[in-house]
Amino acid sequence: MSAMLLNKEKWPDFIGKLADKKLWVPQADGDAMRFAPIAEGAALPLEFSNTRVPPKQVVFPQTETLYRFQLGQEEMEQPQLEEEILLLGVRPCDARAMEIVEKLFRWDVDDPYYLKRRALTTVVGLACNEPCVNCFCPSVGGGPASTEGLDLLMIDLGEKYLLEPVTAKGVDLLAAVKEFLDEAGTDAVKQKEQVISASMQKIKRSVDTEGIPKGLPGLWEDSLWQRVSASCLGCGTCTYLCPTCHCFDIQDETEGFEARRCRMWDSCMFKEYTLHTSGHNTRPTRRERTRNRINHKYSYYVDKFDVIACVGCGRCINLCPVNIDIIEVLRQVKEAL
Amino acid sequence: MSDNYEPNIVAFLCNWCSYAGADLAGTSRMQYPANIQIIRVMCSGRVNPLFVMNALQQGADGVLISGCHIGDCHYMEGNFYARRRLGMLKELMEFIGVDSRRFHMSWVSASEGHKWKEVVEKTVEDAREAGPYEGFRRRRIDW
Amino acid sequence: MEMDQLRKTAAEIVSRDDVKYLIGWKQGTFGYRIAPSFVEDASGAAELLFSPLCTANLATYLRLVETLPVPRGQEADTRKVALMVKGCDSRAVAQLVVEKGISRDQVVVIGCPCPGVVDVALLARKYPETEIPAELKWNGSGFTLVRSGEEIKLAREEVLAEKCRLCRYPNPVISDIMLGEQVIPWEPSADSGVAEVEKKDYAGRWAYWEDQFSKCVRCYSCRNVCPLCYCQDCILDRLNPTWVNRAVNFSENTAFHIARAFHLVGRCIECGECERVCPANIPLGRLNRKLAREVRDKYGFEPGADPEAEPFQASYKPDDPEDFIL
Amino acid sequence: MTEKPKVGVYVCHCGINISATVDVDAVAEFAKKLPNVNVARTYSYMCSDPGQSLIKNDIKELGLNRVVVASCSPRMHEPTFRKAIKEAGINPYFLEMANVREQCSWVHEEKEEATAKAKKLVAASVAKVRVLEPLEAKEVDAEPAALVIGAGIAGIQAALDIADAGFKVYLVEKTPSVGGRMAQLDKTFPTLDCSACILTPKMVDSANHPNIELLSYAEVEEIGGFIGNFDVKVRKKARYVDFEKCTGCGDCASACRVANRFPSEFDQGMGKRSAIYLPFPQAVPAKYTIDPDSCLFLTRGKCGKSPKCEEVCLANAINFEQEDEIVEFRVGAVIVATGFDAFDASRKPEFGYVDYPNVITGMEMERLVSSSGPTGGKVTINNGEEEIIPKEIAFIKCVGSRDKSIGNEYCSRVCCMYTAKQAHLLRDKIPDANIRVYYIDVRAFGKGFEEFYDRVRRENIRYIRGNPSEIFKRGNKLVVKVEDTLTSTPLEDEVDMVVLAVGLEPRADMRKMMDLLRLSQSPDRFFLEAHPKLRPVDTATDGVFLAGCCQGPKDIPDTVAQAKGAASSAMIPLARGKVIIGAQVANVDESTCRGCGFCVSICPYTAIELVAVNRMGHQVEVARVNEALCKGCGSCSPACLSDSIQPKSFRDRQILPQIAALGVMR
Repeated sequence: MSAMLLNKEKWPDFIGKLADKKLWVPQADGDAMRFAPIAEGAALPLEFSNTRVPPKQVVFPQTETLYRFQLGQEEMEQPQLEEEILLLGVRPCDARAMEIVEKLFRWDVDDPYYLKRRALTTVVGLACNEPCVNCFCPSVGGGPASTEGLDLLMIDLGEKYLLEPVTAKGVDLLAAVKEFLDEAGTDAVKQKEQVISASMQKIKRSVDTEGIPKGLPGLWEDSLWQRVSASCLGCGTCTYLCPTCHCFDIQDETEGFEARRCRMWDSCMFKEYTLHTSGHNTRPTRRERTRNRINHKYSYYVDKFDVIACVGCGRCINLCPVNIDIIEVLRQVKEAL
Repeated sequence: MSDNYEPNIVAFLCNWCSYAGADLAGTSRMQYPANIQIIRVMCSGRVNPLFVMNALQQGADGVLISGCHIGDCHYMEGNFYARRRLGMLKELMEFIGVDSRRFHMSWVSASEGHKWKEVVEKTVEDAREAGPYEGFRRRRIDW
Repeated sequence: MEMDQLRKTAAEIVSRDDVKYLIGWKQGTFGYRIAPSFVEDASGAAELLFSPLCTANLATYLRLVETLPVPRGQEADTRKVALMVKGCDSRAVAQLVVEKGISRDQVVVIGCPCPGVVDVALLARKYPETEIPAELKWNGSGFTLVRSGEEIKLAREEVLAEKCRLCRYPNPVISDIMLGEQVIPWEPSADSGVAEVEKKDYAGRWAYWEDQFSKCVRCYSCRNVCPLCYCQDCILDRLNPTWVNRAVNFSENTAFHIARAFHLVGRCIECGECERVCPANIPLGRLNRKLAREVRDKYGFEPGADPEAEPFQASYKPDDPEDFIL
Repeated sequence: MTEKPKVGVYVCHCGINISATVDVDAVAEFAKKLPNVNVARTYSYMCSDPGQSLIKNDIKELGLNRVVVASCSPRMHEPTFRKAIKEAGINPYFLEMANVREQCSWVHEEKEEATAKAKKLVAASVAKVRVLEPLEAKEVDAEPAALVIGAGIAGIQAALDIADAGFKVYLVEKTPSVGGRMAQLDKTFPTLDCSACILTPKMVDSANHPNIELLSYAEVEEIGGFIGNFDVKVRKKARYVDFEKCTGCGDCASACRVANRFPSEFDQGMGKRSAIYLPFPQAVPAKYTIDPDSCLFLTRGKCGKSPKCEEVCLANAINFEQEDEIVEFRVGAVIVATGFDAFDASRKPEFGYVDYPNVITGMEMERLVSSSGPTGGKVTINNGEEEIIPKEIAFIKCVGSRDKSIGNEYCSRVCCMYTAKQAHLLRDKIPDANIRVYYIDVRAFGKGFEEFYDRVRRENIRYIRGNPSEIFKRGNKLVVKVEDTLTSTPLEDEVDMVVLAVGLEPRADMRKMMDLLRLSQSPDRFFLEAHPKLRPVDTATDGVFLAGCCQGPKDIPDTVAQAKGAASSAMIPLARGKVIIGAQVANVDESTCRGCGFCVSICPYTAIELVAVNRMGHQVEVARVNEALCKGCGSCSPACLSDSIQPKSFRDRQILPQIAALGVMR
């Protein structure tokens, strides 16, 4: 199926038709946005650049119980994963991030939890008309209308959405709601190009990644790491809000004599991340942790999967409480090379 | 709220006064509700206020802390600290919406078996009125 | 305060043999952002500034720096740290002295009397941030925003941070060097945020906080930014015993926030940093301020007001309130 | 320690005390399913020999390493079961008791409810016992010496007993002479022995005993340490008289330029003394002391051309250069025998004590009737106009006792009898006097007391029930305004003299002793004993004992008995030569301690101090616990934000599983 048009007035009918899946849509939360299961008939908000917590939380929940058991007993019980999910309004950068992260979860051994959820999820993107002040997706291989990781891309054309299927899932989805759609003409495609090119113009910040993946390991002892990490609080904001960060921890948690084994997000910015039982910490200070975060995204991941594990969404810059700005860090890296 | 709701109360008692007072209530065969379970500590000053949080999270519908009367502390000052700490915890818990009827503190001496009985009755009755605690109960998390 | 004076003073301080570095504020990389700056030489001193955008409480860095093993044959670096503080920040230093988190002679306190800083998020909503760093100045009655060569006058009330509306300590309570004139304290406004929660019934309060705590991603920025949360091993990171499970859900998050707030009873100096840094927009300040108010009103204690005080959590008064005791 | 827990659970029937209300078999069956529980049994009396053997056999045969006993209160049988499991070879602290009798079967009737609760209590005990730690009680050497503070009859007696047993005693007395209040008394009730006659030999013994080091005119400045090892610092005040040289001849006192100008403390201000003085003729030590507040030379720097005392002292004992001396020593036990203050009668202004010279207190009466007193035993009184022999005499009892309005709710226990005694003595001295006693109640409870009271009444001494409201002057008489409450008759009784039977009060300076020794007050403000019935001479501070009226009003025989009790208790650690330190004490994880000192401020026993340690090359301070001082209360622990200080056996990680078990078990 080719690109289609959806009149915004028909939005409630459109999502009503898709209600057999669990729908997650960005919703206002005070001044910010968050993905949350949608109430019936709610509109898709448009006046936002992106959610604070990326939609990775839907396919890679922050906490996931793997199984439950009783202390001193052998039996265990696993949760059933069956519900189909429809993620609506995902920004192209976040969808790209899912694609990037999936490489990790398919590497070595397949991660059944991530892959199962990913398979159950249909991702409908929303192209960016108004990028945020710190967006730099074009510098790292993305763009305001990138389709990587998406099943369907929506472009806001004012009164209408342009819907472009990307995968078979996207085609199926369009087929299911065909009755509310109109064929998109060349006008619509032209309009889309204008919108996207205007959007590109609004992206002011950029990174020159040339040489960084190869050069980073050589800067291991460079003074820049001390400089850029001095003000770091060691919190998990940058990593938890990063759409490509995917580290997790596994814990057995008990209540009385009952227990569950869970996995939950972890952050390489935390002291405990590399703390050994002996008390030794292989990354004893924020300097090593900051260095690792940048190296992992811009060097190790490139080595292993040939892609930078940063999609330029700008969240870590927007939300770092102490203005540790990855663009500035990379500028200093470049300078030091 | 289920009709056959019986509140589950966790109590922290100091060894020297309140625990002994509760023993005395037993020796005197006073009858009181079975909803209360006692954890013995050496002094009410030992009670970390976060025990209360933990109890509510893990299944208590009410919490009671009991120590020696002011001036009678076996360790002289422990109950003064307990009073300050738990007074502040109460402010915090009420502010986040934990009904004050779920949280009691009392001074019961080793000779006040009857007072212990009254304290238990009041604590259980209040927790009963407040209903089953849901709040941030860990059990509300399914998976 | 004149920036020249600040930079000159800072340059003198960092040139001293007994000073390791100076922690101050400098312009950030975009918009209204200010970055903490660790100044070791004159060139760093030249970047320092003090403006209504300097919200961060730098006192947190006094204890944030990791202590690495001293290599064999070397001495530990015991030089002083110089620190720029606003009124609220200075209370953190005083409270740290009270609880021996730092010794008073290990820090050179540079006091900056503060007419009030802005709520950057609020400012950004009215005048969106751009990729170019902007400048904000006090102008006597309010603020002047300078960006792209344009000057915009802002009324004080329009963008003043909430903590500043409630502020009772605009002037540093301790300092070694005071920069600029003392400001005249203003009448603090009523704490509407706390009142909004207090007017609800128990069910309403819990509904409110459950919603808030559900948003928490447990990034620990509130804890890490707090100048008074500086345990080497936080009990909330421990696994034996486990006070709070690592699982992230409203139940554990609530326990986390209760424990965090409770550990700050009689210690929180109301700098508002926890709320400012929260990526989930949880109004943590309300929790802390409520308790700070009770400590003040019912127990007559004000943390960080007196570096000689007895710590609230390690003292009692014979007539402490006990109306709640059966 | 990494050994996997193997728990045995033992549910006691306690005859039918438990099993009538709790289904003990169901509890045992339930317990078997709890994690790490290897065996669960019931038995009729777990504390009996066969019951204990059951546990011991299981420990040996099944290799149990943890035991839960569900029975009576741990306050009852914890020591029993600790001992039992220790005998079977496991650490005695690997025991947890579930109190299913006092706090379950005895207080609940419904069997189902009680059984359910018992199960929860057992689950909580299992949860805790799994994570308990092995502990060792430690012993430290005890110094075979004692400190006795106060050398009244209580202190003297205690010191003599301990010294006789062969231990060194340091006897510290604040005033220049030993003897205390008893030395001031004339006769003792009800036997009418001469107080001085029975006391003086003991005073002399206390100074001459080879094992007693008497430190008179001295005060305790500091006491550190703990039972077995108290470090004491005593200030010996300057007497300005060389103790070795003074022969006690008294030439100095007669020669003193301000001779007999100052009220004698011993004579209750009714007699006079010089600036250099011996408190009373039988004083021990019989050494003169210059009162720095009244000596001309010491107050003004000048006393005529040269001080008279110096001129007349043939022994050259006067030394104005003398300074206070600090003496330091170590003792294993301390006895506090600091006595009391007589109630200050001016606090009852309605009785005119301040206004009328013929209103006197009982203590003054003691001196007045004493043949060694200021009048040589002749009872005369100034009625404001002239010195007369009083013929109309009224005693008023309960002055400053049993009186809520001045904050003394207690009975002073001695006033009834000393009033009877004084009335009797007055009857002897002034046979034609009219003597009446105004009383609220007469309490004659001791040995020979009632008989004595009866005898006094038969000596034509009238007991009138009434509490006088006022005393005022009319002509040269005092009028006692009172209602005879037996006949409901208001009286205005005209008398020549009123004796106020003042009660006993805690010493005004007791706060210092409380701070020195971490003692508390009971509601009557006297020192608090460890237990009112079973540990009446002990205090909450181990190794510190109470004797005499500092613990509460007492007569002489009770004081002596308590002194002997305190002496014998104090001798326990001295005789053993060792003291056992509790095992359940606080413990600091120095690697996480942040050195804030909250625990140091909180500890009521000063058992915690901050010490400098080297942490990876950095000097940091951390808390350290003196296990001998720590009582294991655990008050420090909730204030420790990093949870670094924890009481052993009551650690957070041992209590939290209990909470979880109680919460989760349904």
